[in-house]
Amino acid sequence: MLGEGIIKGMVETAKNFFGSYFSAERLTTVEYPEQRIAPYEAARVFPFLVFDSKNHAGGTDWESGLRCVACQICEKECPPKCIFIEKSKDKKPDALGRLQFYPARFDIDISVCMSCQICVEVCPFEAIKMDTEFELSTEDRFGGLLLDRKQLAKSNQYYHQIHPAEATGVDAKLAAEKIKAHAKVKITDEAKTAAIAGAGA
Amino acid sequence: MSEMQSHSAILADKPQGWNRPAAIEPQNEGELLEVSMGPHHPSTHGVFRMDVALDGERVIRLKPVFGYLHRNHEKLAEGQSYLASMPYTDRLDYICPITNNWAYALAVEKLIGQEVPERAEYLRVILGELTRYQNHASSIGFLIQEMGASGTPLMYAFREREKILDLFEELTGARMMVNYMRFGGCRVDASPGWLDRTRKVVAGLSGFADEFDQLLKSNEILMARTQGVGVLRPELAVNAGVTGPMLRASGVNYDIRKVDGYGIYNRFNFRVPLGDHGDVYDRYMIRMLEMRESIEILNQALREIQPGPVMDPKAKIRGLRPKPGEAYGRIEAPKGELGFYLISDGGPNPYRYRVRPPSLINLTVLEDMCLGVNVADVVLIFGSVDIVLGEVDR
Amino acid sequence: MSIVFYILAALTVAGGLAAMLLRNTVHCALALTVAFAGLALLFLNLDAQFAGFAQILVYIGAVAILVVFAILLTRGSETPKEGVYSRSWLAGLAIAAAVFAVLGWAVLQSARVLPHETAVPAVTVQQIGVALVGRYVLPLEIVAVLLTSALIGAVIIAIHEKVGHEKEEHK
Amino acid sequence: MIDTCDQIFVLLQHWLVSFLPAAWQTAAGVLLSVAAIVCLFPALFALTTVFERKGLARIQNRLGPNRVGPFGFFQPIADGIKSLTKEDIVPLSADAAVHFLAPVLLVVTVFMGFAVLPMGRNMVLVDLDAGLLFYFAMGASSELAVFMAGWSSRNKYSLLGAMRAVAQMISYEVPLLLSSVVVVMITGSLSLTKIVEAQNHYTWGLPHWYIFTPWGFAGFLMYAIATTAETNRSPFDLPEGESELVAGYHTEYSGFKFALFFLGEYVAMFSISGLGTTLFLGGWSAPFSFLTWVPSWIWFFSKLMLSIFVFIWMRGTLPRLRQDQLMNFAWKFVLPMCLLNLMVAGLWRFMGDGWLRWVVCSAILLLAYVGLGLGEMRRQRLGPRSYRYAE
Repeated sequence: MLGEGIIKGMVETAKNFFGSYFSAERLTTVEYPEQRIAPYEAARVFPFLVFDSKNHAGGTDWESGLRCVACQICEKECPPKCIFIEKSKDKKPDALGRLQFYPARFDIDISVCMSCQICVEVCPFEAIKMDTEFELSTEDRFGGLLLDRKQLAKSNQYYHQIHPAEATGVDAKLAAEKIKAHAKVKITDEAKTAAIAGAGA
Repeated sequence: MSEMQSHSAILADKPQGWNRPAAIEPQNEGELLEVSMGPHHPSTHGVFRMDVALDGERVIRLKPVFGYLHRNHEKLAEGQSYLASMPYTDRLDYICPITNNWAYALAVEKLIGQEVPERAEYLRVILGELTRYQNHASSIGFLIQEMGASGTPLMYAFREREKILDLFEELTGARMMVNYMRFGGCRVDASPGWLDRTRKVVAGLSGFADEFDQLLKSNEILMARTQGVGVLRPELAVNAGVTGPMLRASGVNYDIRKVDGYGIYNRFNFRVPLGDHGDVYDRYMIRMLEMRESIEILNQALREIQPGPVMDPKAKIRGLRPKPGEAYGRIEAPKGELGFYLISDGGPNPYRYRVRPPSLINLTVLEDMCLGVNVADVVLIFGSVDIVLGEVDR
Repeated sequence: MSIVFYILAALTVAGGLAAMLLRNTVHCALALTVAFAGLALLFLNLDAQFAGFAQILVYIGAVAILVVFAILLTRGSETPKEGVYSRSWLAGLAIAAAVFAVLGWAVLQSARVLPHETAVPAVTVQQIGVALVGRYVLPLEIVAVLLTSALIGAVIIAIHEKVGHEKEEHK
Repeated sequence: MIDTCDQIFVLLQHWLVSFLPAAWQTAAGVLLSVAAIVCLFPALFALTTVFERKGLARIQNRLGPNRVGPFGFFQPIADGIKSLTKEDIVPLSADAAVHFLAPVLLVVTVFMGFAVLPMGRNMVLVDLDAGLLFYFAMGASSELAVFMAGWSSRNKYSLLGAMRAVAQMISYEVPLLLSSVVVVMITGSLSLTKIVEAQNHYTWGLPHWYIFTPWGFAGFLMYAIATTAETNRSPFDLPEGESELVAGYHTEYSGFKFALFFLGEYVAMFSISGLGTTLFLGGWSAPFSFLTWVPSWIWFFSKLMLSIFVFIWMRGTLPRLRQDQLMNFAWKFVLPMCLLNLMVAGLWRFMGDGWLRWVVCSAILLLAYVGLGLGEMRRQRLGPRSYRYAE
C-alpha cells in the first residue's frame, strides 16, 4: 500500500529495461528481413505437388513425374474448397507402373487455402505436401494467387530439403509399396501362367 | 431516439426473476450522451460495438451489438464432413485453438464411440494447459492494456506466449491454427526433444507469473481501478450460464475438469481457486492463480507421460458416417465451458452442429455489470470478461 | 497614452462587444476571454505585473473555463432558435448604466484625491503581500470569509439537489 | 575558461548583437533568445519522442524504432515530414476558426512559459519579479486551448476528452500552485532566478536544494504528482485515454495541427519539468560543490532530461486512474498534504536551525502521509486479498 506497489512495479520495469540489453531470454525479437530463423520441420504454409525427377516414365520433367493420379479426394475433403482438379482423358503409368489418370488441371487458390494440411493427410499417394515458403506476395490479387500445377510442382529433392525426416519416411514407404506391388505382379503373373498351364493340362 | 425507446421497450419485456439491477432512470432523456463504442473503437477486441448512453460519464444503458465477425461457422460445418470442420474450430477462439480442437474431437469421439490412446490424452492435457496459461497471460495483458498501461504487461505476456507458440509450431506446424487433434488421438507424435523443450519452458513459466505479480499484484492504481468494479453476483452468474474463471471469481465452484474429469484430468492434483467478490480484481487474480495451477498440472503430466501410440490405429480419419444420434462434448476451455453439440442422421455430414461458446454467454451479463459505472470502467469490465470475437460471432 | 494602449483598449472593447453580440454562446465566452486578456495586457502595460498575471491566472485560467464549463453542462452551446437577446433588455440596460455610474463616480473621486504622479511607482510583489496582510488585512479576511461561505452554500445546495434526486430514484 | 564555457551562450548573444546599432540591441537580443528557445525545444521534442519510443520498447522487451537512420534516430524527421505533408482534415461540422486557433494557442502559451525559466547562470529571457506567477498564468491559459480543441471538433469523444482534460487541469492547478508556494514562502521571492540563487549554496560539498528538506521533499512529491496530471501523462493520461476515448480532445486533428498538439504536450512537459528543477532541484546548480566547474546549463538540461526519463518510466509501468479517482486523489490526498506542507514550511522557518526541526517536520509529514493514505485505502476498501481453493 501507500505507493510501494507502484515502486515494486517500477523496479520490475527497470529490471526489464536493462535486462533487454543483456538477456536474449527477454529480447525475443527477430529483425525479420535481415535475420531469419529456420522454419521448423513441421512448419506448413501452402500445399505443393511432389514429382519424382528420376521417375518411372523415364522423363526428368515435372509433368511426367507428378505423383498425383487425380483421384480428387483432396478436392472433396478440402474444407474451404480451394482445390480444383480436372481429370485427364488418357492414362499414364504411375510410380508403381500401373496405368493411372493424371491431373490435366490442378489449381490451388492460395488466397482461399487455410493451410490446414487435410489434403496432405487424406492423400493416399503421397502426392501433395506442405511447403514452407511464405514470401508469396504478388501484385496480382486474383491471378497471382491462383497457382496452377506447374507452379505447384516441386521436386522430391525439394521435399527432402524442407521436411527431411518426413520425406525419408515417405520414400521408404513408397519403396516398400513398390516392392509389394512388383511381388504382387509377379505372383499374379505366376498364377496366370500356372492357370494357363493348368488349363492346358 | 427511436432506437433508445425501442431498447427500453425491450428492457421492460425482460422476464421476471432475471434479477436485473434496477434500470437506472436518467434524470432527463434529452441530456443523455449516446456514444457508439465500436466496431472500430480501440478497446473492443476487434469488431464489437456497444451502444452506450451516458449521463455525464455514468453508463445509463448499454446495448452490446455483435455479429460483425459472423462467418457462418455452424452452418458451414453442417455442409461438410466431420474432419473438415476441425480446422475451422481453430478459428473460433483463435487465442486458444487447441482447446477448441479438443472439445470438438471429444464431441465426435462420443458420437462414434471412439477411444483415445493414453499418450494422446497426455499430449492433449499438456497442450491444453499450455493454452490455458498463454490465454490467461494475454487476457490479463489486454486487461491492463485497457487500463492504460501502455502495453507493458501485454508485451511480457506475449513474450511468454511466444515461447509456447514456438512449441506449438514445432509440434503441429502452425502457431495458432494448429489443427492438431483427430477423432481418436492426435495428428502427430511429440518427439522426446519436444518434450524436453516443453519441460524447459514450463520450468520458466512460474518465474514469469512471479514477474507479473511483482509488476501488478500490489499496484495501488490497479487495486483502485479493479476492486469493487463490475461486480457479478453468483446468482446472476449461475442464472446467466456464465462459466470459467468469471464464474469462479464470483465464488461458484464449477470447473469441468473436476466435474466431468474428461480425458485424464482426474489423475492430476490441482486446486480450483475461488474469488469472494466477483469483481474485476477477482477475475484478474483467479486467472493468475489458475496459471499457477496449470503449471502444476503441466509438471505432473510431463513427468508421467509414457511412450505409445498417439492415434488409435483402428480410427478412421475421413469418411465418418456415425450412427444416427446426438452427442455433447464439453471441456473447461480457458474462457469457460466450451461445448460442441452434434446430431448425426447417419450421413457424412453432421445434421446439426452447434457450438456453446463461453465468450458469447459470458458476454451476456455485460450490461448488468456495467450499469451505473463510469464509462472508463466499461472497457475494463469488458476486458475482464475475456472474449474473442471469433468465438462470439462465429 | 501610447499607441499600445489604444490597440489594447480596442482589443478589450472589441472582445466585450463580441461577447454580447455573437450568437453562439461558446463563441461569446471565448470573446469574453479575449476581453479579459486585453485587460490583463493593459495592466501589464501599466507595469502592474502582479495584477496583470493574476488577471490571466484567475480570469482566463479559471473564470473563463468555468463559464464554458457551465455553458456545456447546461447544454447551452446550441444557438437558441428564437434569438439570443433577452426580452428584459431594458432592465439590463438600466442596471448596467447604474453600475457604470457608480464606477465612474468612484474613479472620478479617487482621481481627485490622488496626487498626479508622473513617475510610475515600482510596486514589488512583496510590497503587495505586506500591504494585503498588513494594512488591508481586514478587508482581505472579510472577502475570504464571504467567499468561503459562498462556497459552502453552493456545496450545500448541490448536496440537497443530489439527495433529492436519489430519493426520487429510489421511489 | 570555465566561466567562458558557462556563459558561452550569453557571450555568443552579446557578440552577435554587438554588430547592430545600439538602439536595436535590446530588441535583437530578445529576438535571438526567443529564436534559440523556439528552435531548441522542438529539437529536444524530436529527440525525446525517439528516446521515449525506444525506452518504452526496452521496458517492454522490444527493440523500438530501428529502421530510419542509425538505430532509428532519424525517425522523428520521417514523422515530421509525414505530418507536414498529410492532408489537414477539418470535420465538416467543426467550428473552423476555433478548430484552427486551438493548437496555435496551445503552442504559444506553452512556449511562453520558457520566458522566465533560468536555464543556466544569467540565462533567462526575462527576469520577472513575478516570474512564478507569470509561469502559472501561462499554464492556466493552455487549458482554454484544450477546451477549444475539444469543443470545436464536434465529436463526442473529443468533447468528453476536453471536459476531462479541463476538469483535471483545473483540479491539479491548485496543488501545483500550493506545492510551489512553499518554495516562495521560504525564499521570499516569486522570481525564479532568486529561487535558484537561494539553493546554490553548499555545506560539506552537498547542495542546499529544497528537495533535501522535509517540506521540500513532500512539496516535490506533490509537485511531481500535479505536473504529471497537468501534462496529461500516465498514470493521469485520461484525457487521451485511447482505450476509452480514442485520442481525447485531439481525435479530430490530423496532419500538422495534430503535430502541434503533440509538440505542445511535450514542450509543456519540458517546461514544467524545468520549473520543477528550478523550484526543488536547484535549477542550474551543480549537485556537488566540486562539480561547479561544469557549465550550469549542462546541469539544468541533465536534470530536465532525468525528469523526462522518469515520466517515460512511469508511463511504461503504471495503469491509468479513473476520472473520479483522479479527482478524489487531488482533493482528498494531494490538496490536504499541500496545505499541511504549507504549515510545515512555516514551522521550519520559525523553528530556527538545529536537528529538532528536521525531526518534527519529517514526523508530521510522514504521519500525515501514512494516515491519509491508509485512511483513504481503508475507506474505499482497497487492499490485497487472499483466495480460497476448492479441493
